[in-house]
Amino acid sequence: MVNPILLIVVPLGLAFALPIVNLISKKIIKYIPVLAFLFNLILSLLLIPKVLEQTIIVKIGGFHPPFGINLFVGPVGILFSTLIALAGFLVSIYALSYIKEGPKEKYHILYLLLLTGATGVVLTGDMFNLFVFFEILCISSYALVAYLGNKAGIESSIKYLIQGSVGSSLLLLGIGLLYGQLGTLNMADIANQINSISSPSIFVPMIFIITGLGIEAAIFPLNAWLPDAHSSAPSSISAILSGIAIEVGLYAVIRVIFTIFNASSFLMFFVFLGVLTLLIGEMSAFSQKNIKRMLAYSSIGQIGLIMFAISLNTQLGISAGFFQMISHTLGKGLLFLSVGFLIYKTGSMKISSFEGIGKKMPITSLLFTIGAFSIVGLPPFAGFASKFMIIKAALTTGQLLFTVLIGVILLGTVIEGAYFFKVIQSIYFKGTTDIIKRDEAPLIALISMSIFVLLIIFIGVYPDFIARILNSAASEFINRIDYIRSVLG
Amino acid sequence: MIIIISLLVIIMLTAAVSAIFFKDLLNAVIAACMVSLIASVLFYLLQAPDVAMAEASIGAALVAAIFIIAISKTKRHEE
Amino acid sequence: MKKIISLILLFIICLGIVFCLQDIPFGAAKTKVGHYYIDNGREETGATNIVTSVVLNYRGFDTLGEVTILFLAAIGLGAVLATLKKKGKRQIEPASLILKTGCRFLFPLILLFGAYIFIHGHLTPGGGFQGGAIIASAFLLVYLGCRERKINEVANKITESIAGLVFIVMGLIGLTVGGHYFLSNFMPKGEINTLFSSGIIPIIYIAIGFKVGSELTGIIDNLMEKS
Amino acid sequence: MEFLSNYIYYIGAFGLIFIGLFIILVKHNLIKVIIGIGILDTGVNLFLIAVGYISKGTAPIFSKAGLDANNMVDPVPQALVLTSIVIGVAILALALSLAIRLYKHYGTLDLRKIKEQRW
Repeated sequence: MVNPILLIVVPLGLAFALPIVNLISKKIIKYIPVLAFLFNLILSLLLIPKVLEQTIIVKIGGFHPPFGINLFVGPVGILFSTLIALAGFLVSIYALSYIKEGPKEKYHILYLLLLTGATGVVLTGDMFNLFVFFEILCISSYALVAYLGNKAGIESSIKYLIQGSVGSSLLLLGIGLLYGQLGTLNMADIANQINSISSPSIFVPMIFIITGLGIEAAIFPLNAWLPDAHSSAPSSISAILSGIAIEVGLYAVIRVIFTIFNASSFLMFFVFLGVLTLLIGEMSAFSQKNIKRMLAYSSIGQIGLIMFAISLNTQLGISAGFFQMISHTLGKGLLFLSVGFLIYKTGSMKISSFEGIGKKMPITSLLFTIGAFSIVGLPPFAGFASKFMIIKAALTTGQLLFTVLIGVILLGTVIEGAYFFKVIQSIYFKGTTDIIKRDEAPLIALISMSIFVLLIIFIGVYPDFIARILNSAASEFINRIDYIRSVLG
Repeated sequence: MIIIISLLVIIMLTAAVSAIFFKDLLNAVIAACMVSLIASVLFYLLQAPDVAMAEASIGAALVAAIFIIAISKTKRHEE
Repeated sequence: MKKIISLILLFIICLGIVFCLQDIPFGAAKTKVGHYYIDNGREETGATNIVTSVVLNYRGFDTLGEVTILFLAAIGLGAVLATLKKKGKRQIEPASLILKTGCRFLFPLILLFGAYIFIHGHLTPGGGFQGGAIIASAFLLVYLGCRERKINEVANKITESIAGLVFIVMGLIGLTVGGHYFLSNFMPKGEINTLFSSGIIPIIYIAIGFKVGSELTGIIDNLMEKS
Repeated sequence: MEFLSNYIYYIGAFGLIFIGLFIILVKHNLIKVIIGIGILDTGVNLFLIAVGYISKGTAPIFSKAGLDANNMVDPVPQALVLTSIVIGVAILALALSLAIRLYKHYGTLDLRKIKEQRW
């Protein structure tokens, strides 16, 4: 009996059980997230072939949609849940050796719930349920950003909390306006009836919902919280926030635009917003002296790139966007994880303090370099394949505008290359030339990071391996009629 | 009936506005709790007794307690 | 300057809402989903309080998320305050006899009222959240009145975890027996409008009552003692 | 009078939303900002309940015989608001604990003076 509901319920149950486990033994709690996400990973991989044949609709409580809540496990949902489980599994292995201070059992509970919330957001088929899982995602990130308890962490957490809670209030207001007009909360049912009401009065709830979700997705004017929050969280959490949380936010935004509101005219605006987000992110990253802030701004740039690809509104464009999300999760996850130990050993986040660390920690530095190459888009890593696919998608549309914008995106990539090269230069080619005693990161962390590297290279060399699921995911967004029909029957 | 409701709404909005202007945070918290309390009366008038109970017990009572604890741990006056 | 810009921004938002509100007349007939719940709620779930049947049965998954959020807040608050350096022990003035006796008298009564509220959640207004909040306010009274008393943190944590697990296990039992749906109401519905009716609803609401009560108590305890 | 009976709840709800957003945008004191978040939440909740109301309706509880099912208010917004209230209290509690920590670090709650990171 393989039921997709277990993807959400098992981590949730383990999180509820963790306080009791902590009373029994303090040593085993850190292995529970590993187990939970190993389970999720296996379950997701088992579900992929089934889902590619036919989407699974899980009716919770046995009530038919729109009267009960349903989970919609389509190609997109299973793609994201696999990605979340994979990143969660690897990062929780890394955290075995990384998290040594603070209230550890609380860290593990919050970590489990953060990823449970993310899984819930990508699988749910109900608007209010989306809001609830979104809140789980947001509140656990607020708490985790403040986990270290230093000045910067508390301050960025407050900043994030204020903006995030305004966003969630706007989201709820939008859902309320939508419910008042249509009388239903099921996404498919809303999508089915959306054409029956006049466009001006649908525009207001749409703006509220997109603004609310966009704060988590860090779309350009709404991303003031991101660099602080991502740079002051523990590095394992930064990897999850950059690799999973903002992409889940972006997923929610595009789900709302494509499936629910069918606002393809709105996408033109999103193309420009995406390019603007890209440029601003990359340019701010270039001027940073703090390595984690630099990586955080680079995430903003990547989100802009993904937005651009998806807003092309073609089969190839959307699948390229999803591909870029996968390569960003792997690449940025690897970068943050390796930087975590670089910072731990040097005791500083300044890029200048990394001079000569390439000799002290050769393996970790090599892993960082591979991650940077993948994000910049050098072959044979995953970033190259995904960026190449985006450029191909933009060129096949044949519109002059997109061709021009590709030039802008390449400019962004050049800036990206410049600042990553600056860091790599100071790691390898600066500092003393004496032979220093090696002081590597713990073995278990190196193993988890190496798996990231293997995946990056594997996907970079064989992009066809995931082509099928990317294609079905793109068609799920394009054929919204199929979505409605498969839910409402 | 409508006059009573209008009066309640006016008092509620006045309390909310006065929460902006009080320099003493304790007063501002009391004003915010008055907003919650009147909102719970309005919920009851809108035929939502479940929500009215939740708002009165959670929104007005416990939130006030948490706020007052927090103010006692920090500073009472806004500068 | 900032005030003027924010006022202009807010007026634009309000204008948009007012525009939208023309399509949502106040007091108009209810919508199809709500109508379905009122018409079929009693037969399908066995609860006379339709709000309860929506909260725990039709939209039970939301409630699971909601309980999780409160749990999350309690844990997150603990994590935020845990690394705080404590300033020695605070001097606690012993409370006067009248206050102590009053607390002792009121405490069980408030607990009983909270329990009444969540046990009768499927029949009358109220339920786990309201009852749990009332229970937490009883503990708040103890904190304020008899200040030298402390709650047992371990017992609080165990109650919280077990109550959460009961919710999940009830859902998983529904997955294995009955209709093979998570959180399906697999128990006999009983006679409508009696205490022992409507299947899993009272059990889950009792679990929620305990969970909310212990979580809110934990929040208050953390705020009072740890900082 | 008719205008009042049609719109008074909406006026209340959006008044609260307006005031809440105004406090969040303009005020510098952190506790005030958190109060603003609370008021904003209350406003959204009031709006949701007002959406579900029908004129001269009764509460959706079959507490005694002879209640007309056609004359009951919509139970769905009430269920949503129950959830929303609890989420609101969770956010407020977390925000206040952060405020206590912030005060311990900086000795002030004025957001203008807290500039470790760039705001």
